Amino acid sequence: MNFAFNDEQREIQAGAKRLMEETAQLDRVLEIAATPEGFDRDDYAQLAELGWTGLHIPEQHGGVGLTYVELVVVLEQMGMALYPSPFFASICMAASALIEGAAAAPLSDDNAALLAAIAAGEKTATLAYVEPGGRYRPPDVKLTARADGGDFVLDGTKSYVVDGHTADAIVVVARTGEADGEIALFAVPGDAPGLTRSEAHSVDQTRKVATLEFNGVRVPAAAAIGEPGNAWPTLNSTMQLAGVALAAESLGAAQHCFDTALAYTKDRFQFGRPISSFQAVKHICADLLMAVEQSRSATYYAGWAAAQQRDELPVVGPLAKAQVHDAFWDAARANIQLHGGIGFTYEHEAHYYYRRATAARAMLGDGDFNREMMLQGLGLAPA
Amino acid sequence: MNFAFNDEQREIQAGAKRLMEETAQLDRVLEIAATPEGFDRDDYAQLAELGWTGLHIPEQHGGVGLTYVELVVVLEQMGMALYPSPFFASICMAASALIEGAAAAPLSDDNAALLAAIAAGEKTATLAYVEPGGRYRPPDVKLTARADGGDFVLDGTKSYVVDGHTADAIVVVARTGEADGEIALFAVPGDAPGLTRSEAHSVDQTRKVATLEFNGVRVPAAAAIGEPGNAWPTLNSTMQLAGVALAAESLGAAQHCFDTALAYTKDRFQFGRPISSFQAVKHICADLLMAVEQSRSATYYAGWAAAQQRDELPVVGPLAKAQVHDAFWDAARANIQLHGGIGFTYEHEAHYYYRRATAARAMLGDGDFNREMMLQGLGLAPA
Amino acid sequence: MDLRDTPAEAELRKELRGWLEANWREGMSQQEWFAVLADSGWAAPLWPQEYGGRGASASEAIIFNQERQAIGAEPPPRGIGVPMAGPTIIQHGTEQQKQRFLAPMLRGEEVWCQLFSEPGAGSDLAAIATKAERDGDEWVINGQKVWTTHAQLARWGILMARHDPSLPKHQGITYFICDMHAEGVEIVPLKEMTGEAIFNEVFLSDVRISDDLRVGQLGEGWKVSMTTLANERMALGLGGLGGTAAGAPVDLAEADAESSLETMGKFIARGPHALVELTKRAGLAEDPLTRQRLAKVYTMYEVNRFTGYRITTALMKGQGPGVEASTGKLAYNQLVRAVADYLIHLSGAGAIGAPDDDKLMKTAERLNLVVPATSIYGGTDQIQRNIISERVLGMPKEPRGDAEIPFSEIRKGAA
Amino acid sequence: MDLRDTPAEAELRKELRGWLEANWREGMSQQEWFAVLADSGWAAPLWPQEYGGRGASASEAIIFNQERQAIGAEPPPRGIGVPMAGPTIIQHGTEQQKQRFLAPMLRGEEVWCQLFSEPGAGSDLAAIATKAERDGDEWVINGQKVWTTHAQLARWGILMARHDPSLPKHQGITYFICDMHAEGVEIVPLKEMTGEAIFNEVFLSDVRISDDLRVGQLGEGWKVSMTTLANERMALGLGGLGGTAAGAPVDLAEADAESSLETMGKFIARGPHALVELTKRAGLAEDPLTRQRLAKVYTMYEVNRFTGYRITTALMKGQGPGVEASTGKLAYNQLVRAVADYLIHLSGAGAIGAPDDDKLMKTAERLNLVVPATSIYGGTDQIQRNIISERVLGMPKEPRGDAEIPFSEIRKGAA
Repeated sequence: MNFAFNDEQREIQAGAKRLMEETAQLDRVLEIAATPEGFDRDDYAQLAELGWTGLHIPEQHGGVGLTYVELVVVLEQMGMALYPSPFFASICMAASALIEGAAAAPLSDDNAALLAAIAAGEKTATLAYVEPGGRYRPPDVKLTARADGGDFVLDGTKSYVVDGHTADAIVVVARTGEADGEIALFAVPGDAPGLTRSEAHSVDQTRKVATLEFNGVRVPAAAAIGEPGNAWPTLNSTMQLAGVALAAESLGAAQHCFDTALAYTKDRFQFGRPISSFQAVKHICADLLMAVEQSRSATYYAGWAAAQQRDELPVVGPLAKAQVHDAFWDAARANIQLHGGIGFTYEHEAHYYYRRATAARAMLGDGDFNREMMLQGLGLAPA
Repeated sequence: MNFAFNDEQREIQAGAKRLMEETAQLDRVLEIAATPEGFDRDDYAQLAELGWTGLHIPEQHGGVGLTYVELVVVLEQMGMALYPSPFFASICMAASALIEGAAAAPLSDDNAALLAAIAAGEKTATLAYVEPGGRYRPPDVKLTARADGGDFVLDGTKSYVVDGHTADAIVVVARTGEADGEIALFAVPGDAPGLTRSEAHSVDQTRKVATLEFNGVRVPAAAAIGEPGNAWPTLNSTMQLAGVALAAESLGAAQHCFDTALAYTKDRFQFGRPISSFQAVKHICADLLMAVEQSRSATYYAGWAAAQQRDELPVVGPLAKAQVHDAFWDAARANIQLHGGIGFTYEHEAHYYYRRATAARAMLGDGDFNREMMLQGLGLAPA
Repeated sequence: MDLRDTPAEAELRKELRGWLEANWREGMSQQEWFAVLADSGWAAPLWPQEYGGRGASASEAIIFNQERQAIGAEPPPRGIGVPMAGPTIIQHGTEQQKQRFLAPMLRGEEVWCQLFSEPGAGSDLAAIATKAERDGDEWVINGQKVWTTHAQLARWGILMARHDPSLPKHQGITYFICDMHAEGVEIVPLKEMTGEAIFNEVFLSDVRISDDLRVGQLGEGWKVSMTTLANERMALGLGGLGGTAAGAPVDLAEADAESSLETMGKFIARGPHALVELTKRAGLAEDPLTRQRLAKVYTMYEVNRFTGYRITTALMKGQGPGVEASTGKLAYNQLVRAVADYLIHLSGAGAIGAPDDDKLMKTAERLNLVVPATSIYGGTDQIQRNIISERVLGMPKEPRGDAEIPFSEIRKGAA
Repeated sequence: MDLRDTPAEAELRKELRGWLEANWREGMSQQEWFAVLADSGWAAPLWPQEYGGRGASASEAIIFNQERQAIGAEPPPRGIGVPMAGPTIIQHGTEQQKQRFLAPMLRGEEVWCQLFSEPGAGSDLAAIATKAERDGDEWVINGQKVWTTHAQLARWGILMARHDPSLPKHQGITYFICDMHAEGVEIVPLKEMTGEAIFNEVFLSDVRISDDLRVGQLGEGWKVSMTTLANERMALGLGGLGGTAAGAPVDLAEADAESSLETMGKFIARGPHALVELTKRAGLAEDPLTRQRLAKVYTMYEVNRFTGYRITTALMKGQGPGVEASTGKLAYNQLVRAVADYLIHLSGAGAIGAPDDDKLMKTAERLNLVVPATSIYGGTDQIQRNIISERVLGMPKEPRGDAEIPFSEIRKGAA
């Protein structure tokens, strides 16, 4: 038994840490995040060169064929730096949807080519699920896919599509019938006629989201991932995998908040003592350590389940999503509080992490939602 | 506006404090609680002499005709001392049921006589609602009242009937039909044929509860309080009033826990300092002060609503029940924790308060239940 | 115990309502209204008449305020002048200072700001390092202040400065009134995490202050500042205890308020009914988890309201507020955090980024970004708990090494 | 990262399973089994062979333990001997002490108890006042100890006593092995709030201890005790990290366990699946509020399990446990509190008093009465947070006035 990273994983970790030190210092992160695209294409090409865009994608689909554990390793470092990149959207949402879909029904040539292009970092993609005012539940999918000849015609709106304004392809969640589970996934080109994309406001300034309007967007049947009308299981496992990925990012961000706060308490003197010598501060830090370390355990285990222990994923995926985001939230809040006034200024980095914590907690469903999903994963059906 | 006690109320408060000092020191409380009856009949006679058994009972029913506020004043002092007495059961549950019932339909002569006897302290009574494994919701009332000639025949079991093994009369909640609301209240003599009563185990050693078995207990129609089959509103407002009374007792108990803990932290030295000088201890105490004072505000306001502002009672009654018992629970826990090892011994008084907190929190429904009731009181119907 | 008016109160209420209806009219300018209030003494009813107050009882002041709100008349000049600087000058200032400063303060003609906090003196306010050096009849001030509200608008500032660093920290401080138009006063807006700049940094470079503008004796600055801060805590604590207008229409106009702090204050002032209404609109009124959350926040509002009645009662009786008032700021912070979290809950995925046209989500977003400030400004939650435990509960101060040595020898770390 | 056995581990597991199946049989007496374990070195696999251990790797020890549990064989002698007193004697004892005490400890022939805490020395363990006065080759011990488990069964106790009150508190302490059968040792059961007497008070009146039974040098008692306490914290922390037998039958036999502490340990060891099962039985599996509570407790169990894998991995690699292990006791306490609260929730009105025939409610009641102890014994939660912040996070100790003055001059308050 070895619940620690192996040599290869540690090497990837060291590489990711190095890359973040070189390319993701906060001022550069903010500069990139302020551009219309919200990421740097050369940086993304570098990720592809390192093989990270194909890390968990099977070799037959053009990937490196490693596991979700390696992905978790990279994501944790990215989250620590609030690294602005379509990596999460493209690799951890869209590619996962294609891989999961391939398990349900063979990928069409177009979709296989898309997955290979994602793996190679040549294209970026994303997943469009939630809709205005909606939540991550089957009845909230209102965007319709109407069969028309051999094609499907899509109508509706998607919100908070991560990096959706720049993605070369959108995996869109659509409804094919009235019943809750009548769901389909289609891969739609970003420049499809009838698709209007606009960057939307996000409280998180280091991750872009977009609103996508589908007005009679026509896609061939070959755009479907899995079986149209029956793609709920594919979407479900994609969401579980995406939850683990987001947890990994947020674990890194939470760790960063904690480390920063702890260091500051040792430097900051009040009443002639470092504030780290006050019990109130010490006890907050001890509790944060526990929360962050528990989050680490949950995330790594969920990564392992995603890689090797798939029957546990429906439980530990949502578990990790909920646990880590509670801890990240606490750490981001405490980071500001322990900094005092300076932590509330715009110039200080603390608020960028708090913003990320706010958005990441809501993204893919909040704690209540993920805990409910976890119980359903345990086989406990709701009323 | 005067949200403070008036002179008369302060006098009652001082009297109650004095009586508790004289008759309710902890060793005597435990002695009395260990007797089979669980209370001292001379003590109870003294309450009657002071007029407290009739405090909030209208003069036309033999009471003193004061308000719920005066009752709250007395109960707070009783709770502080864990005073063992059928006062809560008889005055705050049974008498309230009769008074509330009288508002729905005139009391029968028997019931009017019972209420007068309760007011005079000549008889004790109680309310029997919850059943084995049940909760405080309409469908959980399974004890049946079958009309038979002019009589009703009662069959079923009641649990956790406060001072039910000694009460001269039992106000019992019974079901007259299948629908949720088809509920009746009957005043049943404690020695009615077919009624078997036995003291039941309670974690709270200073308040007795009993299990009551009704096997074909026959009562005349005149035993009914309010209109049989239509007594849900009477039961509902009785429960709200009882909740305020229990909150008042528990407020006193919570205050006592806090005071005791605070005093101990000033006496106990560790690391060459009183432990009250440690921030961890100070901050726990500051938070407890806030919780206890907020509970005081809620309880007093609920008492005022019970007395004068009846339209707010369905909201602030359950609000006070939930708020105070959360605070009492925290205070009872913290009291043990701040005492350290000694607080965990049987000889120390802390556990008696913790036991009371455990039982009182569950009695009349827990926090979740009362918060739900509160929303219904606000007119927000559940799904 | 009776929350209704006594006959005397009802009489007074009628009279004051009459006065208000006669003197206030919709559409009058703020300046006009302030003048009416100042002339009548209602701008600061509790102040002595000789300084422009009414010498009124607390009871009168409270009823006046209730009636003023009831008819929708604007409050007297806010900011730190009347509530904080004024009482300090009345208690510690010279007669000359009272004559010079109080009247324009009451009329809102001169705005005041507070020059206390410094980068190195936050929780530990007595650690201020701004220097005051004597030069004849004047003082020369050098240093940096932060978290100053309304610095640009202010004509005067109340200032704590260190006149002697060789004295123990609390003893070397003197309290001044600083002319914000004086040479050497530089005001730099301080952008907060909300993206707004409610606060300012104030740089003081060789600013000259006449000794006439010293408040209290040399070295009494800490003691004088206690008056200011006690009034501040009271104001912050009472802020959350306003009447709750159950059933008031919920149009969420506060989402458009100029600053997030204002948004917060206005939203909280609506009371818990607004949350009930918004829960219905979000379609979550039947969701059991939402109901529990709602009930918990509702309870916080209500216990604060009830506690407010206890405090008001004490004030109306002319007593100081009791222990229940000491936790006011902590309770308010707890409430606003819970409200922000609840609105985030109602927003669902909308918490990622509030659409401009959704005022509920917009309010949620603004509150969420501003609440971290509440547990910091005016003394962190940790400092509040220290104050409560030491001053109210009589728990001993922690042993400390900085109180009795010269200020200059105390260890100082990061700003 | 791979939670499955490596080929070498699988091989070892097979071998150890074989040994266990050959050596353990259902129905053998505890004494026989302890002898087998001691003879083979498996009673304390990590100890050196010369002292009766196996000198095994952590990996071997862990796999042995897993396989032992899997076939249902009893554990080696528990109590404080093997886990706490043994390692302390091995690290700090004389050769003579090792030869005398370790073998019977491993065979379970001699039970050990711990004589550390005193009424005036709880969180502040170094405040012990029990006196050790030298008399020739002997020491004369006088004082009172509390919270001693198994004192009646114990043949030996590890004892901290003060040999010189004129020295600063940490320097005047010496560590002894105390003969529990010696004259002057009086054991009084201490009734706890559960109504049981798991612990004892031990009164020591002129108890004579030969200087041979001193562990470590004069004045080194505090240092020696650190070895004991580090082993205790490890044991308490790891206690909650056992394997979770998902799907194990839930018969709630632990409601009948002798002590509430045992009830707690056994119930927690069943893992979260038991809660799922009980939720169904209580008819609350579809209640949304219950579901959220359940999911939260379930999560606590699972994160502890996952953290356990991290610790096990570190131990199997022969590394010391990392930071994740330091919060083990705090996490365990958090878990048991949550479990007790959850069972109370499931009990409904049954929390008023569990009927004798309802094992769920009975378990709830026992757990509820014993959980307040968990955040006190072995160091309160507050002390745990101090230890974590100071030793793991490198945060400075608080300034203190008691560490450098003679023990006799330190202020002492209520016991």
